[in-house]
Amino acid sequence: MLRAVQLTKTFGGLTVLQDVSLDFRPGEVHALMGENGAGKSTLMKMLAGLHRPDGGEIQWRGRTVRFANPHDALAQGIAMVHQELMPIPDLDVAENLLLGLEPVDAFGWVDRAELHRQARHWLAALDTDLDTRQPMRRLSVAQIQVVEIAKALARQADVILMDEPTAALSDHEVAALFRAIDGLRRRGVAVVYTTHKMDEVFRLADRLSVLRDGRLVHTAPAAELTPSALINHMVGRELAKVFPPVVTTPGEVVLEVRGLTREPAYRDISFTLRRGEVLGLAGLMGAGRTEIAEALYGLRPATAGEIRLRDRPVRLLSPQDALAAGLGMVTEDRKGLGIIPAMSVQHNLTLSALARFSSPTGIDASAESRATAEQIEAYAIKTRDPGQPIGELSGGNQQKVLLARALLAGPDVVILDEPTRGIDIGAKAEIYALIGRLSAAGKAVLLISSELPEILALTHRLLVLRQGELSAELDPRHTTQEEILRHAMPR
Amino acid sequence: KKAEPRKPGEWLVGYSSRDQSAEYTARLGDAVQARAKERGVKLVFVDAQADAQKQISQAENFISQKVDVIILNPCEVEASSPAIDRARAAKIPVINVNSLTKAAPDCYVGSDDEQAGILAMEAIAKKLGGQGNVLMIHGIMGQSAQIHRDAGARKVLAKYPGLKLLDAQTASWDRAKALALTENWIQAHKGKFQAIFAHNDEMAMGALLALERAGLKKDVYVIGVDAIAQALDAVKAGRLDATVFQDAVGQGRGAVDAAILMASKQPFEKEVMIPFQVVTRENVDAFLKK
Amino acid sequence: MTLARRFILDRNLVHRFGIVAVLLLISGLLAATTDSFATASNLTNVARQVSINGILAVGVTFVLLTGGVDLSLGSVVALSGVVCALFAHPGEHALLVPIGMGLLTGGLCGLLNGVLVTRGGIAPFIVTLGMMTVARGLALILSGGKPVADMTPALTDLAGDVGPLPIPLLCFALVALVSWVFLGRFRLGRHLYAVGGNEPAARAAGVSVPKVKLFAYGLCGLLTGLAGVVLAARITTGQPNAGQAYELDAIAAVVIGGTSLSGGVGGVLGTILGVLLIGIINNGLDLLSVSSYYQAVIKGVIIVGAVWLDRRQARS
Amino acid sequence: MTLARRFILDRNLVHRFGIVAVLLLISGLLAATTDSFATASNLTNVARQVSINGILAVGVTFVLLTGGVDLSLGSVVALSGVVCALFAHPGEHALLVPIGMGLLTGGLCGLLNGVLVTRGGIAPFIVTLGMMTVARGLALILSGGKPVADMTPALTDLAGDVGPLPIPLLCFALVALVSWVFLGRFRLGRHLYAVGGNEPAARAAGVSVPKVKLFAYGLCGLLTGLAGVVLAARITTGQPNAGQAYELDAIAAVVIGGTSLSGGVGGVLGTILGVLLIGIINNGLDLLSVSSYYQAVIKGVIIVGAVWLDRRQARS
Ligand SMILES: Nc1ncnc2c1ncn2[C@@H]1O[C@H](COP(=O)(O)OP(=O)(O)OP(=O)(O)O)[C@@H](O)[C@H]1O
Ligand SMILES: Nc1ncnc2c1ncn2[C@@H]1O[C@H](COP(=O)(O)OP(=O)(O)OP(=O)(O)O)[C@@H](O)[C@H]1O
Ligand SMILES: [Mg+2]
Ligand SMILES: [Mg+2]
Repeated sequence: MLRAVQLTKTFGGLTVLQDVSLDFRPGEVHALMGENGAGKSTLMKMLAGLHRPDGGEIQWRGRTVRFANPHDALAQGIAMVHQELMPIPDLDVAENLLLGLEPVDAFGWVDRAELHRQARHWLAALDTDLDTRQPMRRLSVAQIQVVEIAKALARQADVILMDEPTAALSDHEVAALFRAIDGLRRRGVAVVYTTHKMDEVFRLADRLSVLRDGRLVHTAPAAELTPSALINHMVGRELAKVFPPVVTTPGEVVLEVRGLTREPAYRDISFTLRRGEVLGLAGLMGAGRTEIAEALYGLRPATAGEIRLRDRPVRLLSPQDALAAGLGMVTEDRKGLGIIPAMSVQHNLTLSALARFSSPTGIDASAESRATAEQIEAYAIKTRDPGQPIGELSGGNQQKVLLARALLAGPDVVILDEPTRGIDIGAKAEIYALIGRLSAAGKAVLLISSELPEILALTHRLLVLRQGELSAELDPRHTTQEEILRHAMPR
Repeated sequence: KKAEPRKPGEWLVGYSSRDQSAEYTARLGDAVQARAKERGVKLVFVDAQADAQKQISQAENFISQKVDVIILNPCEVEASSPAIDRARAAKIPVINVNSLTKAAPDCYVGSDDEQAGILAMEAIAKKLGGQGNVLMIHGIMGQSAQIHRDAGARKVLAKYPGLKLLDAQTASWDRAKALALTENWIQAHKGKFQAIFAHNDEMAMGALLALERAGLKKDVYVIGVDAIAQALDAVKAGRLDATVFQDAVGQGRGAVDAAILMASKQPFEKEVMIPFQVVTRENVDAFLKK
Repeated sequence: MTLARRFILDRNLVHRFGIVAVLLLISGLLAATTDSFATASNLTNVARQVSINGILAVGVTFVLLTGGVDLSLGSVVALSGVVCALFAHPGEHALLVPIGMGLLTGGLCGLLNGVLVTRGGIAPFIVTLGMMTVARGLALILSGGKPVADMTPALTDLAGDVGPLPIPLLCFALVALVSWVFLGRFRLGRHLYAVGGNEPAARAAGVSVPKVKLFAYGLCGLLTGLAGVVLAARITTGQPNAGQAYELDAIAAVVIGGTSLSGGVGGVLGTILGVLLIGIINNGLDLLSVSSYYQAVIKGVIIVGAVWLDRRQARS
Repeated sequence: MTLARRFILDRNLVHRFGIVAVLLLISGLLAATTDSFATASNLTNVARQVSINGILAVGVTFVLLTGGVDLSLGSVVALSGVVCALFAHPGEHALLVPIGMGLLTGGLCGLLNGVLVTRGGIAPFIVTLGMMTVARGLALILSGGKPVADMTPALTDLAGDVGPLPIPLLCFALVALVSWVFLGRFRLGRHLYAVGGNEPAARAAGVSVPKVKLFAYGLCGLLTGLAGVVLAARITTGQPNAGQAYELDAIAAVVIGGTSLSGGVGGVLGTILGVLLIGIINNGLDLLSVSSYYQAVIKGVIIVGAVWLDRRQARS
C-alpha cells in the first residue's frame, strides 16, 4: 500500500540513499536492517515527510504523493517513531503524547479529562503506567521512549515507521511493545521496523530488507534468512565471534563506593571496582542505574555516601572533577548530554581532551586533526570529513564519536551507560572488543546495559539494581537472564 | 517619611521635567529645586524622560498627591496637553515652564522655541550677508523643540532667497551622532557650505569637532541653542561662533515664584516671557557669570 | 474548579510566588511611606498607567512563547497611533474607522514580521529590529515629522473612565483574560508551547509550525496596534516619536513573569504580575519623588532582585 | 594552511558570501552615484565611524556565542566614558589612569553581569536589562546629568589618526584580530562554542560552564569599556546620555554576520562584515542626503534583505 520507488537522497553532495525501491504491505512487519549510516532513518524520514526525496517517488495506495511536511504524511495515515527522542520538556506527558490530536469539546476547548484518559489508554497499550500530568522533563530516557511510541500508536495510522524504538527500553517494555505490534499486524497496519538487535528481528519481522551504504542489497521473507546470512548482507563480510572472551584477571581496587544515596532514585549503594575489571550494572528502566552513574561522574552528585579512588576519598561535584580524577563516562542521553550538534566531528571528539593539544600558543591544530583522523579510523566513524557537524551523522556514528571522546581523555575508570544503544552489530563487535582491550589495558569499566546477553558475556561481576537498591551480586558465568530479571523485578 | 499635614505657607508643588538626562532641562530642574529650597516650598520632582505618556501619568500622580500647584516642563505640544486638562479638571493650577502646550496653562514662564530658530538663522544670515549654503542638524524628529526651531529657521530662510538649505538631518540631540553626520557632510559637500545650525549645543559641539578635525572650521559658521557651559567656553575661546542663550535659572525661578503666588491665591502674571539671546564672543562674559 | 485547575496547569504560576512576594513587599512599603499610594485615586492611576505596557506585554508573550522576540513594539505603537490619529479628525469618519485602521496597521506589521520569520527563515531579532526602524520611519513620513493632532473627542474619551474603572484598564483586563483562556484551553494555544518547547518535535508531530508562528506575530501586532490606539487616545495625538523603548518594558514584564526567552515555558498570569511590578515601581518612585537618576538604579536592582528571588525559590 | 583550516572550521564563513555580495553591491552603487564615497578620505571616515560599533560587536559576539545576550552595552559605554572623563582633567593624572578606569568600569559591569547570570541563574536578558538602567543611572549620578568636559588633549587625541589610519580603527582591528585567533585557536574559545551549542553536553564533557560564561561577559564588558573610552576621546566629553541603543546596532551587526542568537554558531569574521555593512549604509545614506525619515526605512529594509539573501544561499 506504501511503495518507495527509486528513492534517492543526498546531503551536501554525499549520496546517502540511492535508488531504493521497496513496498510495504498491510499487516506485515517489514524490518529495515543495515549498519550505522546505511540510510535507514533517512529512508523512513522521507516516507514520513521529514525529508524531500532528491530522486524517485513515493506511491501511496497506487497514487504518487509528495509530502511537504510530516503533517501531510500523517494526514495520509503514515506515522513515525523517531530514532532521536523528541520530548517537549515543559508540556505534560499527555500533551506530548496527543500533540496535534487534542480532543476538543463543543466550544473548541481542549477537553483535559478526555486528554488524560486517552493518554493513559495508549500508555496502557504498552503496559506502562505513568503519571500523565507530570512534565516530560521529569522522565528518564526510557520513559520518554515509551511515550514516543505511544504517540505514534495514538495516530492510529495505517503505516507506522519505527526507527529503533527499543533502543532505550529494557526487556519488560520491549515485550509490551511486541504485543502491541502483533496487535497492529492483526489490524492490518503496515509496520516498518528498524533495530540493531538481531533477536528482535527474527521475533517480529515478516519481511527483511537490508541497506548497505545507501543501497538496497537484499530483501526477502524473514523465514528465508538465518542471522548469520543477514549479518553477512549487512556487513558484507563474515563477522568474527561477536563477544570477546573475558580473559584478564582483576587487579587491585581503584574505585570504592560506600553507602551512596540520593532519594528517591537510589539508596545505600556500595561496591568496589578493580583495575582491569568489567563490572555490570543491570536493572529495569527507572531502577536508578543512570543516576548512580551520573553521581559517580559528578553530573548529579549523591546526597550521602563516599566515593574513594585509589584508596583516597574524592568529592566529585562536576564532570570536570571526575575527568581530573581519572573518571570518564559515556552518557545514556546522546542528544541531551552527549553531542554538540552544530560543532564539527573533530571538535566534538577532542572536547574532553583539549588540554592535551593546548599550549600557551593555542591548540596544536595539526596534532588535533591527526588524533581525530586516528580515532575516526579506529572506530570506523562514517563522516564526510572531520569538519562535518556531528548533528548530521547517523545515530550510531554519533555514539562512536562520544565513545572516542571519553576514552581520548585517558581515564582509569570508564562508565559506559548503554554504550551500544543504537549501534549496529558491526560496531557493537568493535565496542565489545574495545571493552576487552580496555580491561586488558588495566582500566576499570562500569558497564550499564539493558541488553542482558551483552552484560552476561562481557562482565566479570554483575550487580542487579531493584528500585534504587542493590538486590544481588551475581557471577555472569554461573547465572541466567531469568535469574537477573528475578532480582530486578520490583516486589 | 509619613507625610505630615501641610502647614499653611509650606506649599506642595509638583514639577515634571521633560528629560533630566538632557543638559538644558537638567539645569532648569536644578534651578527649580534651588528656588523651591530658598522659598521653603516642598517639591515633588519627577522626570518624564521625554515620554509624554509618562508625563500625563505624573500629572495624575500629582493629583492623587493633592499638590497645590503643578509646574510642567512639557515634553510635547499636543501630547502633554492632557496632563493640563487633567489638572484643571482637578482644580489644580498649572504652570508651563520652558515650552508651550496646546491646552493653555494658567501661567506660562519661558520662551518661544521658534524664536531660537529665528535668532540662530538670522545670525547666520547676518554673518553670510544673506548669501550661502546652510546645513541644519535636527533634534529628535517630532519633538516640539525640534519642530519649532526648524519652523523658525525656515521662516528666516524664506526671507533670504540667497540663503540655501543644503541638507538637514537628525542627530537626535546627540553629540556623537552630530559628529559622524558632519564628517559625512564634509565628504559630501566639502567647501560647498558656509554655516551649520544645530538645534542644540550638544550637536553644535559635535559639528564643531568634526570641522576642527578636518581643518575647515574657519570656513564654516556654527551656531547652537541652549548656551550650555561647554558651548559658552567654546564661544569664549573663539571656537564656536555663537549659541542662543535660554535662561534656565530665570525660567526656574520665575516658575517657582509664580507657583507660590498662585498657591497663596495672590495675583500673578499670566505670561512671563524670558527671551532668547544670541551669545557671541562679544557678550559671552556676561553669560559665563550666570 | 476549572479556575483552580487552570492555576495548577499554568505551569509557571506554581513558582511565581517570588514575584508575588516582592510585589506585596513593595506595595506595603509604599503604603507605609507615602500617604497617597494606597488611595483609591492613585491605584486607579497605577491601573491606568500599566494598561498600555500590559497590552503590549500580553501580546509579546505569545511571540516569546514560540521562542521568538519582537523588538518592533515601540515603533509599531507609534505608527499605529499616527495612522489612527490621521483618520480621527472630527466629523471625518465614524469612530470605528480610526480604531480599525490602528489595529489593522499593527496587525499588518505583525503579520509581515511573521512572514519574514517563517517563510524567510530570518532570525526574529533581525526581522523585528528591521521593522523597528522601518515602522518608525513610516510614522515620521506619514505624520510629516509632526504630531498628528486634532483628534475627535469621541476617540480621546476612550482614555477616560467608565464609573471607577479606566477604559484602558478594561481593554488590558479583557485582552489578558482572553489570552489566558486561549493559551491554556485551546489547541492553537497549546501548540504555541509545543513549538517553543521543541520545534522539530512539534513539526514531526504534525503541528504546522509556520501557521502557529504567523498567528503569534500577527496577534502580537494586532495588540500592539490596540496599544497604539489607546496611547493616541491618552495623549490626544498621533506622536511619531512615541513609544521609544516600550518593547523593553514589555519584554521585561513578560520575563519577570517567568516566561522563558527560549520559549515553551510561561504564560499570561506571570506576565500580569510582571506588568504590575514594573508599574508599581514607576508609580512609587515618582510618589517618593526619587531623583530619576537613582530611580534608574533602584528600578534595575529591584527587577533583577525580584527575578533572582523568584528563580531561587522556584529551584528549591 | 592553519589559516585555511581556520577558515573552514569557522563554520559561519562558509555561508557569509551573501553578506559580502550585498556589501559589494551597495559599495558599488554608492561609488557610482556619489563622487565622494570612493575617496580615500571618506573610506577613512567610514573606518573611523564603524570602530566603536565594531569594538562593541566583537565583544558581544563572545556573549552571543554562549547563547547569552548583553543589552547593557550602550549604558556601560556611557558610564565608562563618564568615569574616564572624570579622571581625564588636564594635569591631574597620567594618561593611563583615565583609560584604565574606563576599561575597569566596563570590565566590572561585565563581570557583574556574568556573576548574576552564572551564580544567580537569572536570564541574561533580565540581568543585562537591569544593568542597562543601573549603568545609565550611575552615569547620570556621577556626572550630575551634565557632560563631563575639560578632558586632556593627550586623551582626546586618541580619536585622531596615526599616518593615514584612525587610532579607533587600529583598536577595532587589533581587538578583532586577537578575538578571531582566540576563538579559533584556543581552548577557552572552543569551549565558548561548546557551551553555546549544548550547555548540558558541554558540562558533561568537562567544560566549566560558569567559568566560560563569566569570561565571555567580563571580556564583553572590558571591550565595552574600551568603546566608552574611545567615544569619550572622540566627542571630548563624558556624556551620561551617550550610547543610546548602541547595543542594538552591535547585536544586529553580529547576527547579520551569521552568529546565531541561540549560541554555538558564528564568529568574528562574520561580525566584521556586519559592522561594515551597517557602517556603509549609515555613511552612504548621509552622502546621498536621504531624508532622515526614509533613511530609517531604507536601513531596515537593507539589513533584513541582506540577512535573507545570506540565509537563503546558505541553505541552498
Ligand atoms: N541532515 C543531514 N545532513 C547531512 N548528512 C546526513 C543528514 N542526516 C543523515 N546524514 C547522513 O546520511 C547517512 C545515513 O544516515 P541515517 O541516519 O539514515 O543512517 P542510519 O541507517 O539511520 O544509521 P543508524 O543505524 O546509526 O541510525 C549518514 O552517513 C549520515 O551522516
Ligand atoms: N532528569 C530527571 N529528573 C527527575 N527524575 C529523573 C530524571 N532522570 C531520571 N529520573 C528518575 O530517576 C529514576 C532513575 O532513572 P534512571 O534514568 O537512572 O533509570 P535507569 O535505571 O538508568 O533506567 P534507564 O537508564 O533504562 O532509563 C527514575 O524514576 C527516573 O524517572
Ligand atoms: Mg538511524
Ligand atoms: Mg539509564
